[in-house]
Amino acid sequence: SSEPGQTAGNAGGGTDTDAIIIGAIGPYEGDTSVYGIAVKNGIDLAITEFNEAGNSLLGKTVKLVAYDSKGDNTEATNAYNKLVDSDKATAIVGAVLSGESTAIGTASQGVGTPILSPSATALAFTETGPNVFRGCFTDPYQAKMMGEFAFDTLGAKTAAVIYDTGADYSEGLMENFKTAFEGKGGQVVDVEGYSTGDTDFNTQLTKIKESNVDVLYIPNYYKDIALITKQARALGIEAQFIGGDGWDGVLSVSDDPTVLEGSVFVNHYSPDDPEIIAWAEAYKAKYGVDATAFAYLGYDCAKLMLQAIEEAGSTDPQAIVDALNNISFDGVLGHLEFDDNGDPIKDLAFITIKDGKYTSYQK
Amino acid sequence: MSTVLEVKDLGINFGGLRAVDDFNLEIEENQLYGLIGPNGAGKTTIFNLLTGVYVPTDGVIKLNGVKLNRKVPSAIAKLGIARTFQNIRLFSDLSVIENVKIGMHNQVRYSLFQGILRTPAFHHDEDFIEKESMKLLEVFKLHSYAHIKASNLPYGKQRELEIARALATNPKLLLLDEPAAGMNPQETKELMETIKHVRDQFKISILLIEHDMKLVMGICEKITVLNYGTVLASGTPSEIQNNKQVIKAYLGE
Amino acid sequence: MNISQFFLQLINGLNIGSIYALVALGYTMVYGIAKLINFAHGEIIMVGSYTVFVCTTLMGMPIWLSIPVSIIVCAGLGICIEKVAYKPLRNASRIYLLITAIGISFFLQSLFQLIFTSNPKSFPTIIQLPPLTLGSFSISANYYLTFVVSVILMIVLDRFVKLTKTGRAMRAVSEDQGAAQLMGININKTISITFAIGSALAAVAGILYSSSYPLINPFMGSTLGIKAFIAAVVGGIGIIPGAVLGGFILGIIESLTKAYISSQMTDAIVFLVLIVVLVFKPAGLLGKNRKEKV
Amino acid sequence: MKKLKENKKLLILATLLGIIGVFAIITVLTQQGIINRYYSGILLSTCINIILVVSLNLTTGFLGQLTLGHAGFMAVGAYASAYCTKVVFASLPAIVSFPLALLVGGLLALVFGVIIGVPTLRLRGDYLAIITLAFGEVIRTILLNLSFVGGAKGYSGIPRYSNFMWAYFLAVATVIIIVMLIKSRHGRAIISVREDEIAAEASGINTSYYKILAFIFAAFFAGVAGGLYAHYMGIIEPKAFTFNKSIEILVMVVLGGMGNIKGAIVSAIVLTILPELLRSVSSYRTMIYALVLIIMMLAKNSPAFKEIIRKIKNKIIKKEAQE
Amino acid sequence: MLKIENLNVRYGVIEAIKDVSFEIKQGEIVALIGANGAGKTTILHAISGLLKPAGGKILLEDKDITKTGADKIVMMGLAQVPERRRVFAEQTVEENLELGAFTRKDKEGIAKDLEMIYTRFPRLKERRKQLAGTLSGGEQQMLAMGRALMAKPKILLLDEPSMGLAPLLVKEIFSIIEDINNQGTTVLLVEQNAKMALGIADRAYVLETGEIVLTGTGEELASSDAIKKAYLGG
Ligand SMILES: Nc1ncnc2c1ncn2[C@@H]1O[C@H](COP(=O)(O)OP(=O)(O)OP(=O)(O)O)[C@@H](O)[C@H]1O
Ligand SMILES: Nc1ncnc2c1ncn2[C@@H]1O[C@H](COP(=O)(O)OP(=O)(O)OP(=O)(O)O)[C@@H](O)[C@H]1O
Ligand SMILES: [Mg+2]
Ligand SMILES: [Mg+2]
Repeated sequence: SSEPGQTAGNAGGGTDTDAIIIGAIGPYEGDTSVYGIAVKNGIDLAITEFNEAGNSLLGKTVKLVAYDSKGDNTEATNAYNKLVDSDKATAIVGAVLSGESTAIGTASQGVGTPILSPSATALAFTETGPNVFRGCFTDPYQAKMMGEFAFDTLGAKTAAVIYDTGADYSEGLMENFKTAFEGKGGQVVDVEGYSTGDTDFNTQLTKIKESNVDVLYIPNYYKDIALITKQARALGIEAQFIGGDGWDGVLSVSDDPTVLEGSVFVNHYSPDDPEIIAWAEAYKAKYGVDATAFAYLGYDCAKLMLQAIEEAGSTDPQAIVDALNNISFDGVLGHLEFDDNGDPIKDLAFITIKDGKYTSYQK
Repeated sequence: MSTVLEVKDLGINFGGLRAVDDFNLEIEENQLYGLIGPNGAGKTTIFNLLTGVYVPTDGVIKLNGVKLNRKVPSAIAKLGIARTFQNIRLFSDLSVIENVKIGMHNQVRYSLFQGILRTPAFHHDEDFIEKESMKLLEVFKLHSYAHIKASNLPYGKQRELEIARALATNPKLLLLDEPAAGMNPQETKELMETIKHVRDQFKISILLIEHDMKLVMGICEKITVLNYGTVLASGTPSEIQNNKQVIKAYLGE
Repeated sequence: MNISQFFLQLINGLNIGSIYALVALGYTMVYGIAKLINFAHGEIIMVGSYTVFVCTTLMGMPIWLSIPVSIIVCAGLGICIEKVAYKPLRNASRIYLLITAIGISFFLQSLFQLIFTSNPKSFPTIIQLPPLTLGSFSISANYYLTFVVSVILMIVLDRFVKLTKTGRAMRAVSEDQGAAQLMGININKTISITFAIGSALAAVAGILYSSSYPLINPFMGSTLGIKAFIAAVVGGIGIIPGAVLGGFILGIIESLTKAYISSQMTDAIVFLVLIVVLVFKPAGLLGKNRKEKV
Repeated sequence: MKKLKENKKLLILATLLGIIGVFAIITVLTQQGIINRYYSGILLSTCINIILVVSLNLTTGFLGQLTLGHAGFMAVGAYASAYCTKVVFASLPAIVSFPLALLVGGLLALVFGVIIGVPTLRLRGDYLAIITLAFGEVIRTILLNLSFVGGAKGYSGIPRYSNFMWAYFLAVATVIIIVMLIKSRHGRAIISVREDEIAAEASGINTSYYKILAFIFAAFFAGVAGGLYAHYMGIIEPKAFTFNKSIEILVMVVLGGMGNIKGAIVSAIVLTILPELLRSVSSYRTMIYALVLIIMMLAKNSPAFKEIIRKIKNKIIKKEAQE
Repeated sequence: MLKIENLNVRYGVIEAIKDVSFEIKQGEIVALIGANGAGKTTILHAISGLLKPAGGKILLEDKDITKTGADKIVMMGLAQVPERRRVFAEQTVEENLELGAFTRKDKEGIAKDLEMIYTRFPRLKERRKQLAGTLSGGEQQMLAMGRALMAKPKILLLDEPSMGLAPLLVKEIFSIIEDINNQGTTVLLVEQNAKMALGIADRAYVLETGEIVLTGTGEELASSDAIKKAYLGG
């Protein structure tokens, strides 16, 4: 079961000379805990598999120590300090949200701990230091890809955006989509905001309906998307819905998947891939919940970090950072290398919802 | 002797109710003045008008020639009118002496920064406050209660503490609203002495509301009787006691 | 300005305003009597919604049955919370109660997160009435039902508190518990009834809210609770019609701000409007700013 | 009398020595590595929280006005001071620019204190609480929309000037200033507003002035705390200053006892450390925190519990008497 | 009717009432006098259940009510005019009076008593719709008295019912007390106006710092020198 917090040998937290400690930080409590727990499960799965396969890393087993941040930057910083100073973690796979990740990146200045966040998308994160990497694509990258795709492939000429003004992710995607779409020659007719936690979007959607756009870009996580899309269709908005990787999982919470038909979003993997399907089944069997992008990313980043440590041949932070810079990794989500900023160079998939299922987009 | 308080044609409405109407009053220096009248006649309301709690609908109030209309209560208190309340209002969670010290707020002048930096001015002024407060408590034989929470004092003592706090503001005119309520005749007798003593020691004028005729007739030099918001009669205690209208409306046979 | 669009936005405002009104009713009810800002109210709404979810989706109970079950569960929960966490503090300063209420609110959130995870659950469709069509507008059943229910409950509650014996006991208890006892009023019972009613209202609000926005999660109550609390204060906290008025006004201001000023700055503008309202009407729209008689 | 004064002087001396002593010990332990980055980070957060709690105690504990927007002032201070060190004073050395930035942060928060203080003079109790709550949210929403400080993405790359020394001495200064204020005629005036506004007015106290005074002091220190926080984290986001943060500070105030500075300090320390102690029970942390809150409130106010405390006290006194 | 045995009441560490015993028989008027802070109010609160005694027993019509809730005691026929009036400030005069009759069910009787109170206190009738909080002190005192009478109690506890009343009304209050007593209500009267109280009381107790120091009939005490000196200002 997915008992949060109780992970592979999390209990003691003390130093264990026989094991290499991988630290994880993320929100395991509070309203963002869905993401944090998914990431942690992914990491946990990777490390459990590694140990169960009888592998050893520099002659030692690997142990995960995961600390809750509640999504709060101070908590994340405390967790980081504890991992590094008290638990002697070799590397950190985290944090989960952009803000907390940037905070621990900042805290690592002068320490140099290798940090790899599976899910921090804000640009500022990898700017905090040369030891800081991410496994997901940045906000600008995926939004740019979607902006161009919408114009080129979907043939949209006009677009509207509805985004969460309180969420860095949502705001980042909105800005970059707008730039990309307009750069191509499209027109973003209407940009509407709402507050975190809102559930009623009728007012904004009423305005958007007036603007009669080709596509409606909804850059947020699936909780909001399920409500926005439903309300939009109820108001008679006919625009095609498009979005970012936060869409992954939307089918699991939607009470009316028909409203999602034909929507297109960016993701890290293609759902038709047999390897992905097999992985998702294993994951579900172990944790009892559907795998989302967060879980895949957590899994891949953990494996990537283990590979980097192996290649570094030591637990020296600089050696690991060097290894990360030169890595060539193949995971469930495909091939990944890092650019000079510590951002990933990897493929991105366009997914559409067809007959109530995720499928790779084909023209 | 000069006039301390001068009230001309004072009036106030509460919705449709004319609670005080055409009220006139003059109090002289060092005078002990009584204000009496049936329940709901408007006596407390007059206190509230004098102290700025209510803004009069019409009329003029002057303290030593300074017009008080539209001044806020704290400003009026600074100008020299202090009062007690019919329903006692102490700083009930604070000690007895703290209550008096708050009354002395405007008696010293050290500034915020002098206070924070603990300059000599601060120490000098605080010593003064401490001493003066204790002296005031002694007047009311409250000094042994100095560090007790005010709300734990018995009712009668609370009334006296309220008077002490009012005196702490160094007033020219002291307004007492039913100071003897809740006291037995013996205590009332002692209170009469205290009030006279306070008047003499602090050289102030006192205007008091009271339903205890022994007290009013015993110490007041002049009395005004209020009925339905207007003055029914004014005069010396003996004049008032023999006034037919007052007997009918208020005193009874 | 496009007139039909304007009306549409007005209706949008009333929709969400009705929800606020309904939640604010519960707030005001408890506040009016117990003088407690019941920060756990939003969480009781959440519990009400989850109860329906568990009854129908997990246990397969018919919907018509799950509604009274949810109301009873919430009323019972309200009474329990009062007995365990509020009653021992009856003579303490109100701020301690406020903190306990916050504690309860955190507790319920975290309990439900442990049980159901923070992953949202989709709420079953309960209301299957046709939408209301007014000329070119069509209003979904969830919305007009919420509106009607909030208005009816307002009237019923107002009458109840003003006219019934229990209601009168409630008002007496709210002013002076000691004196109320001297009238022969059982304050424990009275306060329990208050909490039961307040929490039952929360259940109703939760069900209608979740029908309109059919995703529930353990934290759904907190934003809603704060908004509704503000609505109650704007209307004049403790005043039953004030809660509903405050709810409608909050909803409409929100909607019009989003529509005609800025959907990004809505919260700032709405809150500024509220500040201005309270500066001019310090006791809320329907509250009388009575000076204490001294 | 004289003896009393001498005692007082001794007490002041002892306090000063204590303050410096604690700092010296912590510094030495840090250099020895006994206090690692983790512990010193917690110590720093504790100091920031002490400033927040003691300053909120001024309005909520002493002035008696429930404020639910303290995080708003903190946000103003955090953003203003971060903007100063990053942009305005960027060319100055840290030793100059940092204190200057903290001062600017505090002062700007103070200005907001006046802005919120003046219109709320007429309001009482829960209405005031709502206004301050709304005010906090207004600040947060505005920050979300200010792109030059990063909007929702947060303002990052703030120099990390905060360290334990700064936080410690600022916390000490805050506590001393507020204690001195409270134990002066001005402090008594503030308290009198809490006790009975009408009686305070009648005693010649300009209650409006003292309400605003308390507000701006509280706001100033919250602003300074915000500045420390910003320069500790290196990134600030509007979502760090929500209503929940205000509540968190309020909880510390109430737990320490309204109008009780010592209690406030203790509760700031306890409630900052508690969540760290609970790390091993990660998913139950909030629940335990909530239970602790409820139990503490019940214990503090239930007569039965107080009786037990009194008995223990009596026993100790008796023992001392015997010795 | 009412019997108090070895009553002890404390406020935290303060022992406010020490081993007080006394008794009131059916139909009597008993006065309780004593200086400020003697503990009179404390005793009344203990009887009516607002305070829980630390020791001793209180019997109402032979039933032990020491641990009974205040509201239950009211149901048993006891009413009180509390110190400081404690009217419901946010409710009108009439609503306050109706609350006084909360335990009663006889609509006609209630209406009749309301009229009776309005005749006794015409000022209250004049101000029926005024909020009690805005009444003058004396008007509130009338209201507190009227409210207690609305309960039609078997036994009535009065805590300084004449406080703040004009001389004419003080007489009225005492005449009311005698009238209801004649109609069968037992009365326990706490008064500072000891002279008048002793004048109508069948018996009286003198309380000093939480202890009963003297007892006798009203007349006996009124003519006692010690009493005259201590309480009558003579
Ligand atoms: N705010 C108010 N609204 C309405 N009526 C009021 C208000 N304040 C006072 N009154 C009325 O005005 C009248 C005068 O009240 P006031 O308190 O001045 O009487 P008083 O002479 O002090 O009587 P008492 O001797 O009983 O204290 C009363 O009838 C009272 O009911
Ligand atoms: N809540 C309280 N806490 C502590 N002590 C109290 C409290 N209430 C009363 N006392 C103390 O108990 C004693 C008895 O008070 P009580 O009010 O019963 O006196 P009383 O005879 O009614 O006096 P009064 O004539 O002033 O009304 C007094 O010494 C008083 O200070
Ligand atoms: Mg009066
Ligand atoms: Mg008494």
